[in-house]
Amino acid sequence: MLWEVRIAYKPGVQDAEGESTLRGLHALGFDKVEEVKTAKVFVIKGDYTREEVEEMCRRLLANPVSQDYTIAEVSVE
Amino acid sequence: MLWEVRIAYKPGVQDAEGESTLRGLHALGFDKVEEVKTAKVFVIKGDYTREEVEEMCRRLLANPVSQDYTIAEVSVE
Amino acid sequence: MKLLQAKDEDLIRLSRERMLSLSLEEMRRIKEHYTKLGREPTDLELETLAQTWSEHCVHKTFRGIIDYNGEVVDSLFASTVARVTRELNKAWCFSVFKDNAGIVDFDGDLGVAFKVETHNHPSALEPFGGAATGVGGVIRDILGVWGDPIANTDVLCFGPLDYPYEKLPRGTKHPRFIYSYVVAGIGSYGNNMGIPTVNGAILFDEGYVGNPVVYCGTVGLVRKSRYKTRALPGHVALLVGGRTGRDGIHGVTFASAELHEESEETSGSAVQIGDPIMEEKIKRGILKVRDEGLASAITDLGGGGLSSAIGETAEKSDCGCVVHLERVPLKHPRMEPWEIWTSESQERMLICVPQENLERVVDIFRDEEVEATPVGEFIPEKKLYVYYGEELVGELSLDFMFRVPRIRRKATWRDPNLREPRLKEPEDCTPILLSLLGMPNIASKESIIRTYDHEVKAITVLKPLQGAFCDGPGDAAVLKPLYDSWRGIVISNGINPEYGKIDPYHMAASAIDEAVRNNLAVGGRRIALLDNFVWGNPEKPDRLGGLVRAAKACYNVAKAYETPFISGKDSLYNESTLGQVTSTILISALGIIPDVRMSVSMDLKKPGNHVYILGRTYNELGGSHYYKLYGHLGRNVPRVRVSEAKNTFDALTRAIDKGLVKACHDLAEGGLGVAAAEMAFAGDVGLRISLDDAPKEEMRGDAALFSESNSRFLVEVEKGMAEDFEKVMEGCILARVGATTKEKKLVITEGSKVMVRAELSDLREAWQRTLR
Amino acid sequence: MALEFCIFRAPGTNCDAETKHALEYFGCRARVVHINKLISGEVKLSSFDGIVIPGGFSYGDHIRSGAILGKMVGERLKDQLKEFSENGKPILGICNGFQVLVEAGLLPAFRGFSDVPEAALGKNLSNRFEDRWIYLRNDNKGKCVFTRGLEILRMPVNHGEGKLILPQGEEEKLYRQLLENDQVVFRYAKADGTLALGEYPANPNGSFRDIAGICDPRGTILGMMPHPEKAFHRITYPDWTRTGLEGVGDGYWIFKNMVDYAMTLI
Ligand SMILES: Nc1ncnc2c1ncn2[C@@H]1O[C@H](COP(=O)(O)OP(=O)(O)O)[C@@H](O)[C@H]1O
Ligand SMILES: [Mg+2]
Repeated sequence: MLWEVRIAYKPGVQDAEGESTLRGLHALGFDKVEEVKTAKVFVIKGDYTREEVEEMCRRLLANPVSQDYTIAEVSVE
Repeated sequence: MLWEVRIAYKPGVQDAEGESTLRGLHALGFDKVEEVKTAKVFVIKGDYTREEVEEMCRRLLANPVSQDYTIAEVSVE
Repeated sequence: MKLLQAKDEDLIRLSRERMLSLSLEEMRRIKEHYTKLGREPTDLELETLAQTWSEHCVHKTFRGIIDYNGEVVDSLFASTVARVTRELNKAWCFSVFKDNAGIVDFDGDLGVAFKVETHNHPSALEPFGGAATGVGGVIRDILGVWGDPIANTDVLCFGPLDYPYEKLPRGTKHPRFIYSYVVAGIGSYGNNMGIPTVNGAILFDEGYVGNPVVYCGTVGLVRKSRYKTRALPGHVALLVGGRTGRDGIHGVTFASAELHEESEETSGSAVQIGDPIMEEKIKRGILKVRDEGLASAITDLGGGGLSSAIGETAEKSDCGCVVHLERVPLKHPRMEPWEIWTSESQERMLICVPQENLERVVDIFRDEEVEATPVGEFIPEKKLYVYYGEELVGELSLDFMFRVPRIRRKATWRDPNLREPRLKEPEDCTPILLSLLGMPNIASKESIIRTYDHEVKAITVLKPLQGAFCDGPGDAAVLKPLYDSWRGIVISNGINPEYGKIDPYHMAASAIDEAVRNNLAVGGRRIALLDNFVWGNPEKPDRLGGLVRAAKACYNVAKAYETPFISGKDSLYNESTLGQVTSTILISALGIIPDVRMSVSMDLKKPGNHVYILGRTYNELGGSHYYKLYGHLGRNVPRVRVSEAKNTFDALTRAIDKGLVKACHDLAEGGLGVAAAEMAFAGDVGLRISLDDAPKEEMRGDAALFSESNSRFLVEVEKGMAEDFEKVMEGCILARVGATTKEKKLVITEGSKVMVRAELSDLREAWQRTLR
Repeated sequence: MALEFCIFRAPGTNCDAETKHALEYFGCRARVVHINKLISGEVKLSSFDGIVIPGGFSYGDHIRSGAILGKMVGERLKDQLKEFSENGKPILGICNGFQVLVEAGLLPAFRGFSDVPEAALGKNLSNRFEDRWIYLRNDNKGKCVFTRGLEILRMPVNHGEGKLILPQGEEEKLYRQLLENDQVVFRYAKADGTLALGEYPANPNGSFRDIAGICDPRGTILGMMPHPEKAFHRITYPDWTRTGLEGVGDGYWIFKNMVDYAMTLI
């Protein structure tokens, strides 16, 4: 099975990388960009249930205090 | 408009973070995980066309030697 | 706010609901004040008072009145820590206790500033961000004395990494999670800002599962002639740095309360990630403003945000301030005025600037891509007028604000009535030594240390890892901050929470001894200290009793060692659903060395040299790692014998200055056995030691080998120099106990009995394996 | 007349002070210039005799290490840099500076400056930032103006993304090209000068063919991950208490060569 976990900062928590990317895009002339937010994706291959993947998030991949995570099952290409 | 750019390593390029996440999951007892791949997502808000976002990828967001990118338009929530 | 009519229950409820962490007495005091004024307080005023009177900001406990076992302690701070400094009255103490960091003389117009902070609660909830902003915060303390931050230290305490998941209460993160993200957070901030992390320690104990401890310290260089700390009426209050957001609201009051199951949900606003690059830019701007002499005062925005920064600056400058909150650049639209006023968003500083320099200062920050916004103006009247647009949202008299009610607390101390265990005398101590080397508190921290940049700036001349393979555990870091001078700064620390479980007095005494001897071991002297208490809820008499004992030891030992305290911090209320934190005191030491080329590393240098032990070994295995290995605590905790120790210390410095010391390592966790092993494998030089001549109390060989008695060193002396060395050391307790050897083995004997015989490679492997 | 060098800086650059010290040690002038001043044209590169892009975390190393500054340099200063380099003036990129040069298309620059990166400096195999002293072997045959006469050098690496990557499938071809052009400069080695052969920690990041530094086909642009400015004086060596303080540090020679070479141009 292939799971996709996506982790992003909760709204209101500073996303410094998003801010510098915005800065970089502006410097290259893309000055109509209003905002950039970043997220990280882990694609996890393994025979696990959604609950178990959720546990991976809680125990290693994400911090529920500052981050939101979403889990999606993706079809194996 | 809201664009979502996803940057991942090209197949064959080592994903050090994915590998160390794999080790981390194994250490926690998730030993059926076979592989972890990582990707980075930039959610870009701005009035641009897909071609222009593609240009952002070429000019800044991805390094064509090691990374692939995909672009998706997301509906504004 | 409806306060004037409020009954006691209402006051208590209000304090709790608004997360003010104010006691009933304090709420009453506020009510009384506003009754006199004949009006209700605004929410901004109430929040301001809560911040200003919080444990975190004013150290109520340390400055309060304590009934301790029948004795009345009138301000623990004044009667212990500060008293040492006052009585020693050292001319080289340039600024102590009163500012963001302590400052001592260094070289000519240059001074060194040093500050260590804790960031425990934020690190429990968001370990990466909590640790990172801990580093960011203490760096701003240095910027807040116009210092150029040049080095960081970090001392971290976690629960055991193998703690069972099932035992974790809801809302508590696993020690391993906390450990890896804290370490990453510390590294990320220091590395990104280009400040080397040169010294630290990592400890593990069950008592840190619910409440990890994260100490972050920063050393900076100050130009004494540019140390400006007084704003004048008419000067502009300039807010510099990142934007103000809803993050970090109530951080201070959060730090002044216990952690509980819901902390995860309720304190989300206290969580921040930090932006080291922003702080790097601010730093550049500040140093330029300093060097051009453009400002009159500076302070960081830490706990309490603008409210504390402006309030304290006005108070210190004997003036007041008119503030316009609508001018503050915001991250989130529609923030309430009180939120803007008390937000603890990271990477912000307050700079006070005379009108005529304002444009230049704003330009300097613009060049660094940093926003600098005039938000207020200082006035002669000692009051704060806080406006939001036309509306006066707060009017506070500084006299009331800073006349903090003194609390009175009860403290008791009872001897825990521990017993010495009876261990069977081992035939062979080799396996024990190998196990000790692998214990998490002793084991190599190399895998962590290397993720911190300790080279950046090219000033670290004695590094955390030393020896033939650059992997031995150094005692202290030596910095050479100036290109045109050999004068150096020596940074070390001392911490041993295990001893506190027996008696906090001896924990504190031993921590001072350890910090000092680590510093001396590399060649440091003229040592200044920082104290950092991490304790449980001081409203509980038993917690407070231990704290009082620890503080008393600080006075006794530091006074005798002539090492003044220059700054410090206490973090109380470290309690969680798992109970109180292991009471912990960290002592950080800042020494100088006149010529860094004289500094001594801990690795043995070559075969054929003499090895001496300095100091006497006592039968003091209480709290030792040897006992811990077998699950015991014991009773005979190491003492500090100040006059014996002082003798040894002074003589050691003389010997180092004469170039007689080839290698020196202090004896600490694991005692003589561990220190000998570390010196040998770090130098890749064999070592043979006989316990027979070592100065010691009557005791078994295994006890002598692993006792952790204070004030001891192992020293390597060049073959032909024995006589010179012994002459310099005259009057000290010492003995020649061994020699370095070609054969790459550690051999320790007592009489005809071989206690330890091990290959250096096996010892090294045992030490490195645990945390690799 | 004293030579004058330009040291770039951007938000997050943090090795500029020690780099400046290294250059000034030779009696040169060294000016640390903010990238904004270069882009705005307030400061022109043509008046300088050499450029160093020092280490640090420009723009937080966000997106990829050196990417944002790299693109700013590559897109906004390209003409000036082209002219600078065509005049044979030396450009040195250290650590983050190397990453910047690669992202900017100034290295490896097989056929001159390129618009898209022709290589990448990926995450260390360990997935960690690493601070350690390593050995380098100078494998350049003489084209690189920074390393003439040098053999084995010791200095620290301090980075999290230093693994050289060449385009998949073309590695061997491009590698041969690097060799033919004499563009390979430093490789990670052991103390005796034998190659690390990918072995950790001698090769601290898993870099392709142990490569730690490359130059452009002219030999006047050098990018390297290790930090010569941190091995400039013996006192910063990690084991000087054993090996003594005689002589200068190995990093000294790289700056000396740069200065000596720049001298020949005036
Ligand atoms: N968290 C850390 N950060 C930086 N340096 C550390 C850390 N932990 C340990 N060190 C360094 O490693 C060396 C050995 O540490 P430790 O084993 O705790 O020594 P000691 O027994 O002398 O206290 C010291 O130089 C110390 O500064
Ligand atoms: Mg020590």
